[in-house]
Amino acid sequence: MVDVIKNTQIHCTYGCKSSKAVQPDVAGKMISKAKRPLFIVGSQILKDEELLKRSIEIAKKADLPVAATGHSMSGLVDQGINAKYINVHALATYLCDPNWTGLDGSGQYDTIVVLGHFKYYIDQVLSGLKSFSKIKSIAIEREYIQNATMSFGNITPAVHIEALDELIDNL
Amino acid sequence: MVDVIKNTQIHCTYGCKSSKAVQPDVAGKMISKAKRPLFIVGSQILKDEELLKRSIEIAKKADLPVAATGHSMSGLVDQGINAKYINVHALATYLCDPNWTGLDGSGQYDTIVVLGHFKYYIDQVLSGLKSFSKIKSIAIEREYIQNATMSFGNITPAVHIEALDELIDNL
Amino acid sequence: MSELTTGKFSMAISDLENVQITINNIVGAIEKEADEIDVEMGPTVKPGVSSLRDWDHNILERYNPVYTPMCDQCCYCTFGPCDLSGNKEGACGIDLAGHNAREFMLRVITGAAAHSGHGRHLLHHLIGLYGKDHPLDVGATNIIAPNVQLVTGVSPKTLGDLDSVLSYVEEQITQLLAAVHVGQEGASIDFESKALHGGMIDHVGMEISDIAQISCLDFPKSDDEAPLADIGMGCLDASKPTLIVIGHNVAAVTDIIDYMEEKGLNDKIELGGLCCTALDMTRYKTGDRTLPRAKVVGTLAKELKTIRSGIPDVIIVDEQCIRADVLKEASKLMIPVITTNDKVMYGLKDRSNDSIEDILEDLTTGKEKGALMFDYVKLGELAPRLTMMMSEIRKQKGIKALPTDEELKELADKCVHCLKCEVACPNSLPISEAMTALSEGDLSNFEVLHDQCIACGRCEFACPKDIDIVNVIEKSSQRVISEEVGKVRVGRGPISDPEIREEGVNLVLGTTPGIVALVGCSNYPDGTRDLFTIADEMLRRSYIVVVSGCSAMDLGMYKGEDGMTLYEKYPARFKSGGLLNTGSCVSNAHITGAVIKVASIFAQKNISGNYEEIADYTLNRVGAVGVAWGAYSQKAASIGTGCSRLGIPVILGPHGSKYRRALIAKPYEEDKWSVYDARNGSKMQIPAAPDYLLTTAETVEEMMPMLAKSCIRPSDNNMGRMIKLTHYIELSQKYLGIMPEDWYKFVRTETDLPLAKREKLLKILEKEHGWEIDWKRKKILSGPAMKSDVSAQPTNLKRLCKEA
Amino acid sequence: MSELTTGKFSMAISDLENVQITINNIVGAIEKEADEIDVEMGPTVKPGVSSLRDWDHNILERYNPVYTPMCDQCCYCTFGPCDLSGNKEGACGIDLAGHNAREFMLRVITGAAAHSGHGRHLLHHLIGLYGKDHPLDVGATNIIAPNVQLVTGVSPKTLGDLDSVLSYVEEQITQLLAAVHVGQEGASIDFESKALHGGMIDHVGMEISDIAQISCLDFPKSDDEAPLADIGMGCLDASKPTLIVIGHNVAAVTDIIDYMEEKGLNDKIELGGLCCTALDMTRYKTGDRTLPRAKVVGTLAKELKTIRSGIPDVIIVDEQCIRADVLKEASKLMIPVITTNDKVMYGLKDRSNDSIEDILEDLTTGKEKGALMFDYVKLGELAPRLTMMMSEIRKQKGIKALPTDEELKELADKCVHCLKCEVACPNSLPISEAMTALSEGDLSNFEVLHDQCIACGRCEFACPKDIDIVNVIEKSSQRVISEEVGKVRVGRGPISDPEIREEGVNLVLGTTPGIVALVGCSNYPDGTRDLFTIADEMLRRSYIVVVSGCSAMDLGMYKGEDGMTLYEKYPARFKSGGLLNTGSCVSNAHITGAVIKVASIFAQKNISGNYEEIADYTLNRVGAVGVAWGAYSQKAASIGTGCSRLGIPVILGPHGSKYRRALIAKPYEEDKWSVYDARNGSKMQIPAAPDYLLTTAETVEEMMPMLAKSCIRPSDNNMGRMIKLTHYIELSQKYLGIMPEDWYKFVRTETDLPLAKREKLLKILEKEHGWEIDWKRKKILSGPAMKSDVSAQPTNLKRLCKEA
Repeated sequence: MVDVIKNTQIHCTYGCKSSKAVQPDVAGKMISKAKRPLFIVGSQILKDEELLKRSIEIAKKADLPVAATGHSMSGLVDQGINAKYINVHALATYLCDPNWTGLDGSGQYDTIVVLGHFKYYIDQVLSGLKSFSKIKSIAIEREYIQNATMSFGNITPAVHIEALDELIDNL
Repeated sequence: MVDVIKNTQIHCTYGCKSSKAVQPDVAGKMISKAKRPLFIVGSQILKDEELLKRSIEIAKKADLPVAATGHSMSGLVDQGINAKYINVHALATYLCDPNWTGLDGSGQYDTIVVLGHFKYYIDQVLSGLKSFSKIKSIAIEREYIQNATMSFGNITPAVHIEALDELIDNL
Repeated sequence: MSELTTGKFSMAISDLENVQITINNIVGAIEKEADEIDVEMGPTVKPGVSSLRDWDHNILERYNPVYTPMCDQCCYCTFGPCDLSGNKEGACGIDLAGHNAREFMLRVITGAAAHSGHGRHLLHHLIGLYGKDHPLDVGATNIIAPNVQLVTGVSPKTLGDLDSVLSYVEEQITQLLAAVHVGQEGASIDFESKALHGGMIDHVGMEISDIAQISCLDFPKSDDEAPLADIGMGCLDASKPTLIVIGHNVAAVTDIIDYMEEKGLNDKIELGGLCCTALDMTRYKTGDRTLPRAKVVGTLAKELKTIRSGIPDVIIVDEQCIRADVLKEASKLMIPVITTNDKVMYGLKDRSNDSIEDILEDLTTGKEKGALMFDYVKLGELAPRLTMMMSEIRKQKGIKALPTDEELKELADKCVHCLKCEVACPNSLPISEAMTALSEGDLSNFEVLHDQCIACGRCEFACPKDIDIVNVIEKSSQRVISEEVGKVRVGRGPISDPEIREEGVNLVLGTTPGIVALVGCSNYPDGTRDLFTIADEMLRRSYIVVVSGCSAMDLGMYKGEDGMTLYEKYPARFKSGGLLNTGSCVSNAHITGAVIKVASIFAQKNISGNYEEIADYTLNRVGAVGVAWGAYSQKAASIGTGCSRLGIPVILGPHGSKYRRALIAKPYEEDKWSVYDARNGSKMQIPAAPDYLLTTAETVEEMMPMLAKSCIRPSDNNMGRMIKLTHYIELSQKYLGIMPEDWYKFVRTETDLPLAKREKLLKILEKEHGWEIDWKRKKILSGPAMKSDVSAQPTNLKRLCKEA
Repeated sequence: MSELTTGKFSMAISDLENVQITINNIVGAIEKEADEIDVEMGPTVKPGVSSLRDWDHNILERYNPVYTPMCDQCCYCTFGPCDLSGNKEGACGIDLAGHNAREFMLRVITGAAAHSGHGRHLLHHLIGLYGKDHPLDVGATNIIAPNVQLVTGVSPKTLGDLDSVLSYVEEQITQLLAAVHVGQEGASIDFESKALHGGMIDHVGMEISDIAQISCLDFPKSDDEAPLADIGMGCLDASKPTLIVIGHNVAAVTDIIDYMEEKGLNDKIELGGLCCTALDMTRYKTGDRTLPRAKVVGTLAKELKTIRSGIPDVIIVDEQCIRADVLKEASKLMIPVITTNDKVMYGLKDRSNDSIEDILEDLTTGKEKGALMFDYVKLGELAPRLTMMMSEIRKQKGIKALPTDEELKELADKCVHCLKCEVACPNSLPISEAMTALSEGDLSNFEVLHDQCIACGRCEFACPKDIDIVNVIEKSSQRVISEEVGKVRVGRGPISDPEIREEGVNLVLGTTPGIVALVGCSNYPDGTRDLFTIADEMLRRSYIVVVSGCSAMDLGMYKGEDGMTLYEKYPARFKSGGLLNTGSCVSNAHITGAVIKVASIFAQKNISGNYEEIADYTLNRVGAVGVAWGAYSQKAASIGTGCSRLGIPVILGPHGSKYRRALIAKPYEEDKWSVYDARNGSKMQIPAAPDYLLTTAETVEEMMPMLAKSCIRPSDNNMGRMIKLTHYIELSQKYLGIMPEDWYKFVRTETDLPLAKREKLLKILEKEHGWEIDWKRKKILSGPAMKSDVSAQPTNLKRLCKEA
């Protein structure tokens, strides 16, 4: 098993409440079990083909609707997944609104999974969700995302890919 | 063994660097091993006779010089220990000064042990030491002191007394 | 042009023939004129941010800035958050020391802005009512505004004169706030200088606020026999319709008092106040020593408790020190809230232009939870009428506030003793134990906690069982609360010139052992009673005790064994053994004002624009010490920092460490403890006291000897030093059980020694410190580090020395 | 009294016979006079904190404050730290939303204070040199100060007129800072209103700063052919003695330039600047289009790199955006630092009153690391002379800065690839990989990082091997740096009235697709080149691109395929396809100024004290959007927030999320997307654009279609809508690979559709959205939610409606 939960403590910079470090197998199972999940994929997936591939695979295998933020959409079109472009800051706003019916009109989400974002940006965006919503967030980035509910730690790109593969196995 | 390291995470309120939770036996051994230790005893020991007793016992058994802060001195006079009154805020200032020669003129300290303080006050005082000195601080309070180098967690008064006894056994 | 003054003037046109005038220059001309009128003008008239920097660096050389960060990161800009732990640099290059100095400075100017923002509001309001030419009158003094004059060189005579001084204050605050911006100051020492500047400016802002209201609202004017007011939660008559006012700015309330008086409602409505508005309500129209119209409920710490009691029928808030959840809490109990100041608006609809009837309709039906009202005349009528109506309505609806006895027991039984409340409690109060006792029917633990609890409510958010812990404390303490009935002296305003003239010499020579100013807020480490203990002890020892704001209130809550409050027992005069309440938070300026006046009146120093010299005089010769035992607010940081620059040491309670920065000297750095003798520029050793300018103490007991030591000054004559040393030694023995270690360092000659103990002390000096004693004449032959020379003129400033 | 104006006036004494004058009233009278002179005065002349609250609540109803806290606790007062996570309340009763609104407000007023504090310094300096009566002249305009006039009703004519406006600004900032104090505002919505007030005030402060310096220092005055200046680290001639100036306030530097010119040193000394002082140095004395005397090195992101290069022989700093470690870093390389402003003093000795020779002695011998100098005439001589001397000395001493090639390799080999640097890096840059490549002799990774790296230095503090990573990046990128030679248009100042007259109609009808203002700092997510990409794209599409400050600099660093910078390629005129640099950070006021002038000149709206109406006009009719892609500072937050209140949407780069608060609307809340038609007060549906007032974008690619959409306004005519929609669709397809989901929502009629795609789009409308199409006439029969009616007068304000 790959260890992805190291180096979490030193980044406790946002105050009292920090995300729980999570291993890929557990993250995978949690994603599978979510009732109304949303996969939020950022534009950093375009910087690494392996990452892009995994993103698509996760969406497909777990049948996750995808919120394509930034310009990640340009890598996700015509890939046979249910992806829609949305600005991530706006998305987080809507996610805090119980009246929002989601990208597909079927209602608010209960779990979000984030991948492919700038660390600092997704951390900020999630800080809003952490404080003003009850949505569970699972960060499967290669950096520790303190404001997620659960997060991988700080790992190398190579370990990250390995971890995502393990996660996919557990979907 | 008494568990004194629970409830540490939720008090990570001072930023990036938090104290390490420590068990009483380990703390005891560390105190014994210190080259130039100082036992900083606050006035809260006067609120509980059991605590006062343990304070004196620790000072005696480990032969620790005592900085009696607040009005703790009134409980420490004529107890056969080497205690001197000093204001804890001033003390912390001197502790950050490499030129200070200590309460006895023999030079700066390397390890301090704190007991009997208001949680918030000692946490502040230690935040200065944490940032501006290399002195190691061991908090054996019944509250988790985030800015110490090592600290007990948040425990009940009864468990605290038990823990101090265990610490004393390990001196 | 001789008629030109800074106030109103009439021009004889003939004088001005053939003169071209540019408006801005007229104003300039007048300022110059003012300068000329004054005999002498010091070097720093309206000092800028750097003008007094040399003085700051001078005192900071001895009094080291000590940082105890609240957080080891910075999150000011989008480079961050930056981890500065271990004094690392952040992305902009600032290190933890620099950032903390900046953080402290920001607290200081926030406090200064609160006071001067208050002053601006008040001044605008009062000028609107009384005109710019309304004369300033604060009692028997030639120095109406010592802080204003010291800093700006202006001797204001009218309300209008305060306007430009306030603009100066606002300019300085803006300059200081600018320096908070990322990429400005890089050196902590210069952030310190800026903080000191902000503190100084704060006293100007406070002074303006208070002299404006004293002059217009018939407050006591330097009155040493101001009346007494009722204080305490217990003094509210809950059977009457109750109107509660919370905040710091009396502007909105005067119209209510007037309306009630006019309509004969004084006996029909209970009018109570929390925080400084309460104090200023008692000052309103008591210049003639008639009894105050309003009752004082207490400080910020009583706000939540007062609301939770359900007693208020209407709440008015103005500004400062108001709990942010007043509207939320009040609404739960159907208490309408009226906001009256743009600093606190709670999102409420502005009803200033609506008819009173419409507003009454909306509030009594609960359609609106409150209203924003800037029209104070309208408010004057609205508030009392609404109170009468709400009282009826709330009675009819049977609004239930605190739990019943049964419910109380149930709540206690619900407790699972997880300790989360205690961890959340800012004072780590033993709630869990008290719950156990309560379950067994014993209220006493909670009765004790009631005094220690500041009713912040953090425990309730922490409780996994949703126990309303504040309610539990309050309900359990009903007996104690009903006995909270005390007296507070109505704020007297400034110290008069005759008082200074009488007492100045005693202070400078030390024969009056010192001034102890108990100021600041109600965030006490161990309950409000501590204040009584301090004042009682120091008054018995003939110190002058000056109080203001929250401290003035809490001090009045306790009675001695004789059943009297200290206010009833000690004279309100500025003299040895006097207990003076200057007034509300902004009245703190009269305490520094008194010190400035000592230099002016007793020592005949010019004070106009002469800050450095006066501060130097204070530091070296005036034995005054401030105590902000319950300091919580940024205003307290600001007031204290103003004292630091002026050379007055201040001790804070342990919570004060959370201001992040103290100024602490090192007695062991012996070269730091000398000054010049202004007579000839020679160096002279001085005692290491005060050994801080801003510090904290752990307990009241620890602070007692600190207070005595802090009043020791180089200028003490032998009698003075003897008196001060006696108190230092006695207080140390009484509260710490020991002789102070350093007592001998303050001895210059045998006559400095306490008479009763002289022989014994001489023996110790000989034996333990190796001093030579002539036992026959009982004289010290050698040993002291300092000489005794009452005519020496100690100063930190070389420029003031004759041969320099 | 007809001669009374707000400016200079001469009184004929005979006119005044038998008149009693109270000085303060004269000033009052003049203000009134000013009011009367203006044809019309709006309802909010010098608005207080709550005066525009209704407008704020109006826009906040649609544009929700969105909080993304940087920290879930509060540490303002000594009750704290309080855990507010999960929106809990702290000890004072404030919750996380309230606290974050307050935190944001504090950032805004910090920025506003920085600008207006700068303005105060500058104004004081310039009045000292040129007098209060010096006329304001900013070029061809009747509205010299649109922001000042809009907010305060004052039309300033002289330097002196700016003085009282600045006092108003300082009063407002103090009032807002007061509200930061604990126990003040309890509702986040009213902190929002206060933040918006602070943002508005900021534009007044900025405007004052810039029009003062334009009027006095021979800057270009609304010049659409201002010259070009050299920019880039590569343009410094390291062989010459080099004097580098860092900061934002040109006051201190003008004397240096004058001295150098007078002594013929222009060719002998390399004078370069970093940050806005650099920009303003290039504006100095270029009003006649002569070439600038100074070179621009770059933004804040180049400060550490410039120092580390060892090239500067002397560094002068003034204020704002200066790394806090300049003195520390410079000292290591024997570069003396001169501070010149009380906002940044670095603890250095004040040498203002010392002789130049003494100072030269102390600095050249290294006895002092730097000096504080407030005497700018002295500085003018000191700095160039010191530069010449230090150049010699530093050469002789063989000061070594960057590592040699060998050392570089050694440094790379030392790396243990622990990733700590990457974790510390604000942009998570792949340093570890680059080290590996470097070890193998490949510099290219670091060359790429050089553009992305903001040289903050956090990595170096994190490195367990003490590798000077910034030096490694810089040394590795010497080739790239040497090629950093670009051109930047010298700041032109305001947009002239003729330009507005010409372009206003196109903007309001949409036929010029929009104004894109690229402003703010250099904290880019992915390097400086992004700015070029944005501007290039938008200019090709005939948007007006306006730039200022850091953005203006970085934009000039890149060349297109034709080898030209965009400045060289596009006209500097306010017209479709124009690229305008207004100037430095304070010149941002000219961008809002231009928008205000559109309302004034094109729509003939009164602007004096008429804020709400103009903001409403802007929001509904002027297709302008701000981009602060590298926003890092509190000033950027403040500028952006001023835009928010004025109805101009602003997009920040992803780092901007760390300002903690955005204003984001919900397009799915359909009831929020309607306004009144001022012709009759009826409601009209409007497109959901802009759908934010302040938000962030993840990447430049994402932002491109956002920009186009953000310029869509209800007032677009069909041609205008068609043009805007075309760009929206094309940019979405180009950068996201898809048609935007909501494109059809902006279609009111077939003529709104892009001509080239009309048929195809009509088909989609029919098929996917169920619209009815008359295929014969190619007309839409039903479907659109909105009507197309160019004569409609969309407004959010009921009071402006005729039948309201």
